[in-house]
Parts: sequence; C-alpha cells; structure tokens
Amino acid sequence: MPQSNEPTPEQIRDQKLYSSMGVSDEEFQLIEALLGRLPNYTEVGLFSVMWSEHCSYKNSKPVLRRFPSHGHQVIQGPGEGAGVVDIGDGQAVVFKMESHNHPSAIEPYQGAATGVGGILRDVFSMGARPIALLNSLRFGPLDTPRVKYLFEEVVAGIAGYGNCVGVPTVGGDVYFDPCYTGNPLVNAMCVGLIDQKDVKKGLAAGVGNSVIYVGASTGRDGIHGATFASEELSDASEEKRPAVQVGDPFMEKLLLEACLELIHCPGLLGIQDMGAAGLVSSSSEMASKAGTGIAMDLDKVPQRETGMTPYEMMLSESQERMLLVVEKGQEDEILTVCRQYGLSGAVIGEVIAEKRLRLTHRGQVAADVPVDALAEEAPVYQRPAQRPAYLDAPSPSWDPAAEEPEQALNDLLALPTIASKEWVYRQYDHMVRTNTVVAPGSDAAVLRIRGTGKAVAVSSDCNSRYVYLDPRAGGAAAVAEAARNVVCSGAKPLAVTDCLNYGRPENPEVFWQLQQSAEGIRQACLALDTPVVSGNVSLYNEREGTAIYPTPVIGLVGLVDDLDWITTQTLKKAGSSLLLLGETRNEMGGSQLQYLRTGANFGPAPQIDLEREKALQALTLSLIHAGVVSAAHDTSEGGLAVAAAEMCFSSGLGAVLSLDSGLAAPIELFSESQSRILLEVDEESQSFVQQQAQAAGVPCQGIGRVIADERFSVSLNGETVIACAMDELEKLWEGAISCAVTH
Amino acid sequence: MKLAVVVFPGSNCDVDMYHAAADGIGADTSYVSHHCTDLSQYDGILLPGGFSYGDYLRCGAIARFSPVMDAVGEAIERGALVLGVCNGFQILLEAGLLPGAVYCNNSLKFHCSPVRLQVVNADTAFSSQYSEEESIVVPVAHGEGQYFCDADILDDLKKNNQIVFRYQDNPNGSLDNIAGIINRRGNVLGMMPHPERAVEGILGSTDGLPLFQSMLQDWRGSRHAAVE
Amino acid sequence: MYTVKVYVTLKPSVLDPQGQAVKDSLHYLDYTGVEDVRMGKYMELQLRASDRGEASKNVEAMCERLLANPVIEQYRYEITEATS
Amino acid sequence: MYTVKVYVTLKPSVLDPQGQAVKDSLHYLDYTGVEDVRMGKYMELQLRASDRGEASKNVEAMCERLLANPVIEQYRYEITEATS
Ligand SMILES: Nc1ncnc2c1ncn2[C@@H]1O[C@H](COP(=O)(O)OP(=O)(O)O)[C@@H](O)[C@H]1O
Ligand SMILES: [Mg+2]
Repeated sequence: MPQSNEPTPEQIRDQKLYSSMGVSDEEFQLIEALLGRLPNYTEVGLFSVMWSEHCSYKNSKPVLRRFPSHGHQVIQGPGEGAGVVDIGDGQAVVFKMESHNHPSAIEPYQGAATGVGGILRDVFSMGARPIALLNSLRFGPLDTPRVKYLFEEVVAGIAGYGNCVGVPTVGGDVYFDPCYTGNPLVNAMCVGLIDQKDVKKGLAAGVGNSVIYVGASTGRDGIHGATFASEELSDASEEKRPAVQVGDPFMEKLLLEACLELIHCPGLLGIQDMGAAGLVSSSSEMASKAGTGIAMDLDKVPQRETGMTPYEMMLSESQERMLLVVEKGQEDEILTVCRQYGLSGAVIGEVIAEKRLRLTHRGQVAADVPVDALAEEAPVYQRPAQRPAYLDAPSPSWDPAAEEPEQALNDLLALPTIASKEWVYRQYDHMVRTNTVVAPGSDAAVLRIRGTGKAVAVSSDCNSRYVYLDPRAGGAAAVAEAARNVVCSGAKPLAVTDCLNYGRPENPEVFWQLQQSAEGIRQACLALDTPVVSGNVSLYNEREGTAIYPTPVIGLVGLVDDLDWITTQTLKKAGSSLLLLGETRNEMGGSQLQYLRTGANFGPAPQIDLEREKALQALTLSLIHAGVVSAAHDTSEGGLAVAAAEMCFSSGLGAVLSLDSGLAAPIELFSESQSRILLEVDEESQSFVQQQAQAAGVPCQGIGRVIADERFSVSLNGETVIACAMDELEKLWEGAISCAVTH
Repeated sequence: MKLAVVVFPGSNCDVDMYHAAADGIGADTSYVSHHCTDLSQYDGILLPGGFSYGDYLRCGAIARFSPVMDAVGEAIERGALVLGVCNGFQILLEAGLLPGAVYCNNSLKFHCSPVRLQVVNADTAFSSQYSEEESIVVPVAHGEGQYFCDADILDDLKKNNQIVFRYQDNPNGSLDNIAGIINRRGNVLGMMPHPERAVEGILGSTDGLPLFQSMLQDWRGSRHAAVE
Repeated sequence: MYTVKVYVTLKPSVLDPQGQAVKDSLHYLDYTGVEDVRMGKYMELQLRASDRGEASKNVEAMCERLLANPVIEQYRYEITEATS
Repeated sequence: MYTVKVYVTLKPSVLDPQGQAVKDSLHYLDYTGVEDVRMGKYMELQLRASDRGEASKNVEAMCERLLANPVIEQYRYEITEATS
C-alpha cells in the first residue's frame, strides 16, 4: 500500500515524521484512534492539511462561533464557499474575503495573483457571477528595496490576475507600518451576484453519482500550502518555496464561464473549488456535508507531471481546478459543456454510502479514512488568553498641542497610508463590465446592478494601530468604519465578511488580541445589524518571533435601493456648506500624527460608542435619501483636516473652514475620533439638516463652506491656522506613493 | 443595423461592447463565437477587449488564427465596418489587417483611467459624429498599448489621414500619440481606448457614444445608396 | 527528436522599456558596469521531425507565423538533436 | 567590454501557462511535431568589467538578486568578449 520510497506507518510513528507536516503528538494519537490503526504516509498527509488551522480553524473556532451570522437578509452564512445575502427581487450577493499572506511573502506576484484566483473560485463555485474584487494590503514602510519590491509585485500580481479574468477591482485599503515589514498581508475579497434560485452548494449527494474533476491538471505545486499558511515565516520558509503556485488567469476565465453555464445543468448536484488542501478538502468536505463518502481512482486525475504519488496528488494546490458531483448518466452533458470552453474534465470517482474517503492508485488502496474525521473532527483548542504586557508599558511623551497645524497637514497628506492610492488602483481594471458607478477613490465603490434600479456598495477597512492598543474598540471601529464608508456612498449596510490576521495563537497575548477584537466585531455587527456571513483566519503572521499588529480586516457590502442616492466624497459646488456630524474629542492615541512625530503607537485608541455610531449612520442615510447631501465623507486616518482636504481633491474647488472648539488646533484637526462624517449640503438645506440631527441626537456643526477658489484654509476660534493652495496639497497627496516606490 | 460581437476565449469586454451597441444605438446585436466561419449577415463586426488566450506570447497573436478571423477578413473585403478595441485592436494588428504593432506600455504597468483624446479625423465611418479637433474623454485599460510602426508606415498614416484619435496626455508611450487608426479603405478602425465604456452618463462619460452613432449613420447612408 | 531554442528580441530601432528598467534597477543596485540591457523572449521547443532539414523548415515557419512579430521583433534559433 | 547572454527559464515543475498556450496554438496551426514548449526570458547585457572573472562574478550576483526569481526560475548565462 505505501509508495516504495515513502516511510512505513511504523517509521512515521517511531521517528515522529508527522511533526514535519505540522501534526502534534496528541493529534497523531487521535488520528490513530480514529482509524483504529496506524495511518500510512498519504493518510497522515490528508490529516495534516485538513487539521491545519487554515482548513479546520482549530484555534479560532471558539472565537468565530460568537459572531452573529443570522439575520433576515442572510440566505447562507459561514460554512459554504461564500456567504449569500438577499438584495431583493430574487437576487443575492455572494461574498467572501481570504488571505494569501504567506505565499505573497515568498513570491509576491504569484502569491497575490493566486489569492485573487482562489477567492474568485469561492464565489463562482456557488454559481454567482463575480462582479467586484477588493484587496486589503499591509506592508512595511516603503523605505527598503525589499518592501518596495513586495508592494510593487503584489499590486502587479493582483492586477495581472483580476484584469485578465475581467472582474473589476474596485476597492480596498493599503497601510504601511513597520509591524508588517517581515510579514506583509494580502487579503482579497470577491463579491458576486446570483439569482437566489441558482445557489449551488458543495454537496456530494446521492450514492452512485459521479465525481468529476474539471480544469487545470495537477502538478506538484503548492503541496502543503495550507500547512505552510499555518506556520510562522522564517528563513526556512525559503526552503518551502516549491510550495508556491503559479496562476493561470486565462484558465480561470474559461473555468468561470463554464461553471456559470454548468450550474444550469440539472445533472450538476454539487460543486466546490479545489483551494487550500486541493483535492482532499474539496472531496472530504463535500462528502461530509452530504453525509456520504467518496471513492476516487487517482490514476484518473489529470496530471501535469509524471510519477506523482497519491500524497502529492491529494495535497497539490495546483490552481484553477473544480470538483463536481454529477448525477449518474449526466456525465457526458457536463463534460461536453466543459469541452466547449476548452477545458478538460474527467470522471475520477463516485459517491459512496459509507462515510469514507477511499483512494485507489494503481489498483491498490492508497488511503481509506472516515470523511468526518478529516472534515469535522479536527481537535479544537481553547487557547489561554492574557492581556499583553505592552499595554502597561510607559508611553513616550509627546505634546500634540504643540504641533504646527499647516506643517502637520502637509506631512500627513504625504504619508503613504493617507496619500492617494491611485498608483495602486490605476493598475487595476476597475471599469470592466461597465457597472462601476463609483470608482476607487471615494469612501466605497458602487456597482450598479444592470436591469434594476439598484446598486451595491463595498468597502474594506481595518486600522490595526487601534486594534493593537485596544482590540475591542479597534475591532468595533473596523466594522463601524466599513459601514460608515458604505453609508457615505448612499447604501444601507447589509452584511460583513472578515479576514482575521494575527500572530501565533499559542501566544496567550496574541490569543487575547484575537478574542477581544472578535468581541468588538461581534458587538459592532450586532449594533449595526450586519451579520458576518463568511470569512477567513490567518494566524502565525510573525517574523522572527514578532507578531504583526492584530489586523481583523472587515469587508462590508451595502445596498443602494435607488441610483439617485449614490453619493461620493468629492465636493460638487461652490457656495455649499460643510457640516460635521459627530463629535471631535482629544483622541490622539494610535493616530497618524502621533506615529509621524514619534515613530511610536501608544496611548488609548479612539473609543467608539456603537449607539452613537448607529444614530450617525441612520441620520446620514436619511439625509442622503432626502436628497440634501451632495457629498459625504467619513473622517478616518488623519482626522478632520485630512478628510476635508480629501473632499476638495479633484473637485476643482476649495474650502474655508472656521471652527470653534475648546481643543487645541492640532487636536481638533487631527484627532481620529470615531463616528464622524462630513457633509456638503446646499446652504438652504443647512437648517433642515441641523433639525434632523438634533432630532436624531447627533451633534452637528457648520464648519465652513465650499469656495470656487482652489484654496484650503482653516481658522480656529477666529485665528487662521492653515492657509494652503489646493494644488500644492494635492500634489503631495497624489505623488507620495509613486515617489516612494521609484528609487 | 446588425452587429456581431466576436467572443474569443478570454475576451472580457464583450458584454460592454454588446450593451454599447444594443442599448447605446439600438443595433440588432449578437454574440458570435470565435468558431464562427460565416459573418455575412452582419453589417458590422465588433472585436472586444480582454485577454484572448490569456494574451500569452503577445497580445492578439494567438487569437488572430481563430477560425472567425477568416470571416472577419471576408467582411472587410465586402466593405463591412470592423471595430477593434483594445485586445480587438491588438488582434487586427497581429493579423495584419491594420499596420503597426503595440507592445508593453513604457511604464511597464497596466494603466486604467479615463484619458483625453483628440479626434484627429472626423471624416470616417467611425468618427463622423465628432467634430474635427474635438477633445473627448474615454477610458483606457491596458498593459500593452504602446503603438509602434516604422517611419514609412507613419508617413503613410499621416498622409492618408489614417490617424483617427490621438492621446492628449499619452499614457503608454505610443508613437506620435497614436490612440486609434483606420485602414486605407476606411472600414476598419482599431483603437486602444474603450469607447464602449463611455456611453452612459452614470459611468462618467458619454464621449464614446458618437463613435457608435457614426457607424449607424454610415450604415444608414450606405443602405440609402444601395436602395437608390 | 530535436531541441529548438528560439530567441526573440526587439528590433534595434524599437525602444525597449523593459531593458531600460532592468538597466536602471541594476545601476541602483550598484552594478554600474552595465552599459546596456535588451530584453527578449526565449523559448525551448521539443520537436519531432524526420531530419534536421525538416525541423529547421518548420521552426522557420513557426517563427514567421506565430513566435515573432516582424513589425517589432527579430528572431534566431538553434537546433540540437535531443539525446533521448 | 563583455556581451552577456542570460537565459531565465521556469523551474521544471513550475506551471508554464504561456508555453502551454503556444504549444496548443502551434498544434492548431498543424505543427503537430511540437511535443513541448517552455517559455523563458532572454537578456543581452553589455557589461564593463576588468576581466572575465569579474564579469562572471557580477553576472552571477545580478541573476541571484534581480534577473531571475529563485523561487520559480532558474538561469544560465554565457559571457563573450565584445569585439569593439
Ligand atoms: N488596494 C486597493 N485597491 C483598490 N482600491 C484601493 C486600494 N486601497 C485603497 N483603495 C481605494 O482608495 C480610496 C481611499 O482608501 P482609504 O484611504 O482606505 O479610504 P477610507 O479611509 O475612506 O477607508 C478608496 O476608494 C479605496 O477603495
Ligand atoms: Mg472613508
């Protein structure tokens, strides 16, 4: 039964060979107990990937279970390839976010590209047409050749894949912080559109039905990718380099079109993409969910290389592959559709009654294990949590009130984290399929749904400096900001996907960050009625023992019921008034200005009151619906002054702000207090807005007006503190990233 | 007017082209597979953007051998209008149906944004609804759109008024700011910018619409002539 | 069986932005002795043919028709008998 | 002055979608004798160096650091003295 050169079951046990696959002693004993015998080499491999954090969520499950995942809008919560959310008229949006951090750290172009490929398949394997991609990126500061290389190649990889498949990349976020220098984050999100009746699931239903393999043939690429993604990076990762896969976006495009036709074939019963852990995970999960088993003849698996072993075939993470379960007798119809798209397919097995995954190779049984043991019975760990010591470390001293406001504004606008991301999104085809009504550059991207009067708005957000300083507030803030962005574009927030990026869960301080930030996310999702419908966990984001800041990225989708409500952040008309909703407090902890001036991140993070946030968002949306808002923009990194300047950019207009405040000017202007939105409204509507705000209990103050002159000036309590030419500010903001990458 | 949108494996602006033709000018528009060998029923052929065959080797190099390309050649012979946009333009160049070649942008990066074009020749079947020297805004989205040809061909293009659109702010390094060219006979236009992405106000620009309206106008004129 | 190596390069009259970018990067990395870089494509084909003459005729035709674009590119190739 | 020819190819087990597409296309054009196509990059450098040893040391370093991506690619090179 074992391959000639593979170790025997006894050798695996005695020499603890399983540990090099990431299986612990206890887990090995559990496997032995579940099988009632020693596993062979292939079988240990199957367990090692299926029980990796990436596939089993063994460390994060207790945390994830607490997320609200139900709601009137939810059609399918976590568990399938992607979440499904009702948008009315029999239609639904399907979306999910996923990490490709580790592959991207090793081979940034292909790592990022295959990340996009994987998330696309998650969505179209549900039967949905992908309509938008987003990407959430984190890198070290752009001051070393290595970081510049990673950044340039990741962006090129995302562009190379998404542009070729022809799905517009419409949004995302990019942050630069030293905590990501050795471990960049690449999270990709995809949103799809589907008629509810067409939703397909990954189920291996019906004993005797056929298991069909479609798409690219299998090579040795990416073997153990899932395990690899569940380990921390080190220089030894370089040795695992063969684990990096190469993507073929052209094949993906063919597969996408073929699958969207296949879902209309009555013979197609189940479909799942072969993502992380390839053939093992797709087959065992489909069987486990359906309460069946699967028998496969590995000789029938299309292979790109010669002499592949069962272990290699099952664990390969070759890209652009799908596994289908097809009613007996309907195979030809399905294979004909595949051929029309130039794809090869093969019947490689069948559904069996016994709940086992049974693999044969060259006439011999290569593995025979219970599917539930693989897919469902991974051990779940309740890790100890401990409040991190860094929270009590003494803070550097810094007096923000002493900052010079005009210089601070100039410096902030040129910070890559705040600066325009056009250098990034200009490389992405964000218009293909001609539905992008609001392109990248505003708070949220908006895509109209052809044939309806509706649109969806999407945003991804997470300020990890806040999460580091206060995981609970920071987690809630990430959800609130994503929702606020969507609200500012005229949409009602519907639901959330997330990608939880952290260090080693065995470190109690890291686990505490995970637990606490998840609690913040939970509370915010409950308060804002945006259930979590899908997500992904990426742990072990460390380099040389140092973890990244906890980074739970939130992707949020909202619905615009009337195209007239679509709103952008850009100012529209000279003479209109600028209003600030919400309250500015002295909250400089975790702010961009703090880091800019001290090189450190300390103090209390901005706090968030979810009831106030909810009132703010409801008010903003009702004002947009009332037709009195011509531009809306939330304040985020860099605070009020940065947000106001951003509203002026590319509008051809300027602004004069005059504020009254008890706070010192730099604090009033650059504090990053949450739950604030800037509105541009007609002068005549100002009193209406103020009445509405008062009724809603939301603080509202007139802070200035829009002028035809391209100037930006700010006075506080009658004293001018900033007076700049718009084009100079814009030049700083627009050029910062491209300036930083070109040496 | 009957228009065909040719779908190659890897085309991805086919839907956009379809809507520009069907909704933009109300043409009777159909998708046609790259396997199709008979285009005789169509008054015009639209070759859309995308990444035919993954743009492997060179953009358009593999697609130009598709079975449909013989039929495109026949359509050109009989005087039908053929519009190639982005990848469609690249295919026409590779097939030798238009002179020159495009290759990687001088920035070496994919570039997607609206750009300002100048209508250089408003006296073609594709540009009659513009005015000469008119400045229009149409998006580009390509990684390999730098137009090149040798000096003799460039002279010819200029002499015969074959340059239809020029970039006002060249995004890719194209020779002489060339954004779109037409064949000598005047029935084949190729361009890198995407007029089909600029046909609805809600998407930011309607400056691409006159191009399709010009085609319609030309067809009406030629039908009129045929009836007489 | 023959192994064919095909080299496709831009014609000298065509600007080579890729080569230029590589040269700039090399200079940035302090390899200032690099005076010029030209980028091209390299293809390795395994070709069945009855003899070298047929192989060479075929390669020539493939290059003309598909592998190189004569407007901007030039090509050359080498054929060796594969030891199999 | 030395002329350096650098050949960068994908490691044998790495997927080569380009090569596959070119092969399919050649088959479609009836060059059915083509059994395999692998795509790579070809670079021609003009390099100033005091002697061949230095040239070769530099080229090696440039390949490692920039010209080839060791994760998925391999390289080889040839150095010839430029007749100038
Ligand atoms: N990686 C990216 N890909 C595409 N668009 C991006 C990316 N990063 C940022 N953007 C876009 O740039 C704009 C500004 O982003 P950001 O500064 O994160 O906005 P905000 O602070 O309002 O969330 C948004 O429209 C966003 O979608
Ligand atoms: Mg925002």
